Amino acid sequence: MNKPATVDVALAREFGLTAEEYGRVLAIMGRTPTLTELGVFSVMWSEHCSYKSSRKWLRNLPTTAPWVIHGPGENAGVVDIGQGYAAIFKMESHNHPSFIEPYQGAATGVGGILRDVFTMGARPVANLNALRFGSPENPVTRRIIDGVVRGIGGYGNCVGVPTVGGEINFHPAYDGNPLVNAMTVGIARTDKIFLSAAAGVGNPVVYVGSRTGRDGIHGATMSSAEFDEDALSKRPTVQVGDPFIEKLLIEACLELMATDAIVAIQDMGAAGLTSSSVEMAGKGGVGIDLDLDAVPQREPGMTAYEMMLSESQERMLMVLRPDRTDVARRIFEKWELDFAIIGHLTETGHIVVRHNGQVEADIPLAPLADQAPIYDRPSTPPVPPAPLEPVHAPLSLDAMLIQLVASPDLCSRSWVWNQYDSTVGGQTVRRPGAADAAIVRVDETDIALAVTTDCTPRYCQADPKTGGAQAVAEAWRNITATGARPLAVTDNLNFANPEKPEIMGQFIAAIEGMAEACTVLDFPVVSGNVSLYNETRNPDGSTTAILPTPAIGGLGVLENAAQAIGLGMQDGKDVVLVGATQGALGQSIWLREILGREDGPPPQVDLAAERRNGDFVRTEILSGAITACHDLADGGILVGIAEMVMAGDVGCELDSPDSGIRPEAFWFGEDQARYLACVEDGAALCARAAAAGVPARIIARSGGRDLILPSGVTISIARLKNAHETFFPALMDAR
Amino acid sequence: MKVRVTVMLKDGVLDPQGKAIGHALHTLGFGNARDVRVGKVIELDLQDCTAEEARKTAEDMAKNLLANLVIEDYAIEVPA
Amino acid sequence: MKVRVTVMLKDGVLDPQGKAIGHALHTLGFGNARDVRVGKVIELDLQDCTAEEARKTAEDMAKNLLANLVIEDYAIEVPA
Amino acid sequence: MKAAIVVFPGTNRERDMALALKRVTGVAPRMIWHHETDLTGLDLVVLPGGFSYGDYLRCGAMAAHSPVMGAVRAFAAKGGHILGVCNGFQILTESGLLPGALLRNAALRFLSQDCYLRVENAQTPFTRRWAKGDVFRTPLAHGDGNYTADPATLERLEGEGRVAFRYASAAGQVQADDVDSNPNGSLNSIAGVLSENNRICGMMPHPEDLVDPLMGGEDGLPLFEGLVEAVVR
Ligand SMILES: Nc1ncnc2c1ncn2[C@@H]1O[C@H](COP(=O)(O)OP(=O)(O)O)[C@@H](O)[C@H]1O
Ligand SMILES: [Mg+2]
Repeated sequence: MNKPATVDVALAREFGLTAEEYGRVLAIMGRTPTLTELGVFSVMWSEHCSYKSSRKWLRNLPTTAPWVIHGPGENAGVVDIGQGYAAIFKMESHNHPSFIEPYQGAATGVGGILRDVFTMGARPVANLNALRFGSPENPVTRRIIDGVVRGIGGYGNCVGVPTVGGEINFHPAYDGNPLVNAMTVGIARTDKIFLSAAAGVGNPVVYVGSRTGRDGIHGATMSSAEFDEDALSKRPTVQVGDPFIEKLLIEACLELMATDAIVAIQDMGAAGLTSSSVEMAGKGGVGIDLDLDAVPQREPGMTAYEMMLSESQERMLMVLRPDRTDVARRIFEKWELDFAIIGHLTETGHIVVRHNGQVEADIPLAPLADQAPIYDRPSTPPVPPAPLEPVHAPLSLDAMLIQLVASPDLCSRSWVWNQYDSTVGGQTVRRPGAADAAIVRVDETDIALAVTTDCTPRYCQADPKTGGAQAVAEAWRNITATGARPLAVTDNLNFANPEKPEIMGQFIAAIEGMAEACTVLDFPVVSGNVSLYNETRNPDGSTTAILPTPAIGGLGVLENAAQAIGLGMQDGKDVVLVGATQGALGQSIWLREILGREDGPPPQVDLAAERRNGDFVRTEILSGAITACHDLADGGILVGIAEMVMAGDVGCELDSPDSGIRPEAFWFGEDQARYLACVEDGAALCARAAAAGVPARIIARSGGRDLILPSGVTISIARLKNAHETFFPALMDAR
Repeated sequence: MKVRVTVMLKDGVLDPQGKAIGHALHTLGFGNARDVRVGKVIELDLQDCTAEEARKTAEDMAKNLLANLVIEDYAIEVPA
Repeated sequence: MKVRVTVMLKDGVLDPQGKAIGHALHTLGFGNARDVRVGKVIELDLQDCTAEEARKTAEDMAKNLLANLVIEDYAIEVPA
Repeated sequence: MKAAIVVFPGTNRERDMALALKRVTGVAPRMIWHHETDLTGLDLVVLPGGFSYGDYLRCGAMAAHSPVMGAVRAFAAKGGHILGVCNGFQILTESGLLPGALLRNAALRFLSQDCYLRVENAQTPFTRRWAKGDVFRTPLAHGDGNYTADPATLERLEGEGRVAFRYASAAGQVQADDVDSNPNGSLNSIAGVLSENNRICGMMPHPEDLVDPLMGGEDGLPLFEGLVEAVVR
């Protein structure tokens, strides 16, 4: 690579450091840093690694509960799921790489999040994702979807971790900046969890996995910068994933973890060797000496700078007990993976990097961490949306329903999930589309996990605080609707440029809403990721920001997997609507798809009602009264009913609402805290609901092969499905 | 006019396939194989055009569709 | 000694990938593309051998591993 | 029944297969690392699904040269029972133990969905629990399951009753050019084939993933129950 020889403030700026930040570097070092040192500072102090714009606000999220074993701060969050097992999970973004090279960007996103989870000792058992694409009319969108879906499948299918759920939205705000958020859930014994804090002066530092090449140098700083036309010329930073090696790495690491050889372990993610070595030593309060000559290299002639910043995939760094290095070496040789002792822990408190007999970097670790910049960036509070003027339905109920179930945000995702292996592992109790959350049994137990990803960006755009709370509430509801008890969340906060006060205002408000919801619902945040600067610079100099998108990954547990229920309509049941209906049409899908408008306030989130209604529904599921359940979200009651009908292949006849609400508002309003439930005896359920202070009413009777509207108009299941299934194949496989 | 477009990963870009094949060749006793790289080859027939036009068209095809220039290079052959 | 092994589906074996690319080329305006076929190319370096030995070794590699003769043909090039 | 599952680097459905085998035998099957070559005392060897060697080059091509495959060949020559599922089927064709080959799915995409199989020959250790013409549901998950063989081979397979399973509609209709019932485009809708002695069976779908009501059904169970009966001594 072609790099200028002199390290100065100009070069620092090119590396993403401000003049003020470079001043701090000089003060810490007491001299001009070497190129490698500057590289280390620039990646460690990048937004991606240091969370400098977000850290102050992330502290407002609740992170504890009696079942939380490790909250944020470790590679992934850890919660106790009973019988001596823990679930370990996290979500992470690969937005910028997925725009530049959709296949590899998405694939390496999956690879990266898997490593965060198995590095803690967990066998990965489920992958999910949260995807946002630009307008379907934009020709680029199709290419990006194709690559992202192939990439997620290509990696997840090969490593043999089932992809069991996710979500997809379309909006022109993502035209130049799609979002690819990947989540992994793993299982470990609670007494076999591995952490990253290094310990034991003299202990060997061991590198395992793939060799280091010149991949993705400065990926971490790139993901902290806005996009412009130059982004495409940054292409050589694209990393190629090797899921085959990842699979071997998972097996080798788990085999080694069954011994007592490991003192500390961390994957090499963004900023590769730099962040892993700095963080491990920093957390352990020790120093670390690295000898780069020992690093397995894929290409000749790599410099220290390149090796320290390389983001080559499928690599891990470990500190081992010295008397166990041979055991470890044998395991990695069996799996035909590189294994190299590349350094040792010291008592200096410095990271010292040697290459070709020369000291290329010598940085005190404490100030590198402690003096990392934290910003309290200026913010302006979001403007509350104006109330929605009265609106009227231009079409008949059945025509609107058909249009909605066929729309990009509500249509079937089967074209997508049919490319993901959702059954490998033999533990998938509910596959995508079968329940509001996917259900995966824990091997050798009756326990099952319920997992989901959720966010409604258009609500967040209109009112970030309500949107933040809604995302958490929806994840909680999705888990509840299967019968599982929600335990904790991971999040992926995708926002635009935090240096703009209105974006910072969105960020702060969304966190406030999330924090309230997590608190009331006992649903703490145990891990997460922040992705900022998600905006595109247009040729005319203006910028397009993404919608604020705080994606939530939720996890819940069922003591007995057999108690999990799905959302498919069952024959001969009463269908009960649980929760109050006001007919909130602001920011609804109906408003957007039928009237072409995106305005008004999002539906209110009443957290006390969420809790009350959800706890009631869960109790009734576990008692066996409710036998199928679907939470209400996008599209409201009628879309929810249609989804149950299609999933169960059983029709139903709807009652007249006689609610005093206009029909379109009743049927398509998106009021929160609501569920549809199939029960044998609807009246009895409603009576129990009344006693619990939960609004409930019978809304339909199931049976037959049609959805029959109160007007008597009949819609066949075949017609619904035909509308529902068309969008993706028509967009993607157009010949 | 027959045209052949060969698409290979750029130098420096990890080639997981090539690596795995190299490894397999070694175990099969081909110990002297080095630097195994795998690519795609697309052969086609271009109607009604000269060799020069064919080369030019193939170039356009490679840039537009056949190669992913983010990670791949291409080469064009028009057999005489 | 550089060697290049090209592996193509046999004539008569349906090549959906070639068909799909042919179709995409037509949509992109390359209406004169015909008979698109897609194959693999494996490039490698054979140490310490003559061109003739290299060809012979590559032949062995192709038969043993690189091509599946049930569905594929191979061709070997040893650039001078 | 003493069963073993071969594990290659990149194999990933060995756990699923172990669950299914344990379900019918009551004991966990032996796991065999691809370097091992001792198969003595075994009644059944299973090559499970996955991405051996990343499915690089061609699915199953590199695994077919693993040391264990020499032993598997000898086991076959002695009349041993072998089941290859998905990647295992691909390995069996690559190593010449079963005829034909698996091409990319016709739609050029990985497919993960349920399919229906029609039993074409019920006189085998793998199919004896069914009757000819029975239809059962099973998941499939593969990118290269499009079965092909040259005309002579095909004629022999069909003539000798060596097509074990065909993709079909839920009602048992077989129609090779219908993507709904024959999703990967296989020749003659072939989903599974047999060796001459009917002791080796290769199939693309995953009956081992449907042996438990909790996971959605037990439609795949008869295959494993039949094997236990057939090889019990
Ligand atoms: N990208 C994806 N990958 C896998 N499954 C997906 C994806 N997007 C959506 N799904 C699945 O499709 C179903 C419907 O998703 P969604 O409409 O977001 O449900 P809900 O609104 O009930 O949360 C769920 O089972 C979900 O897991
Ligand atoms: Mg959801």
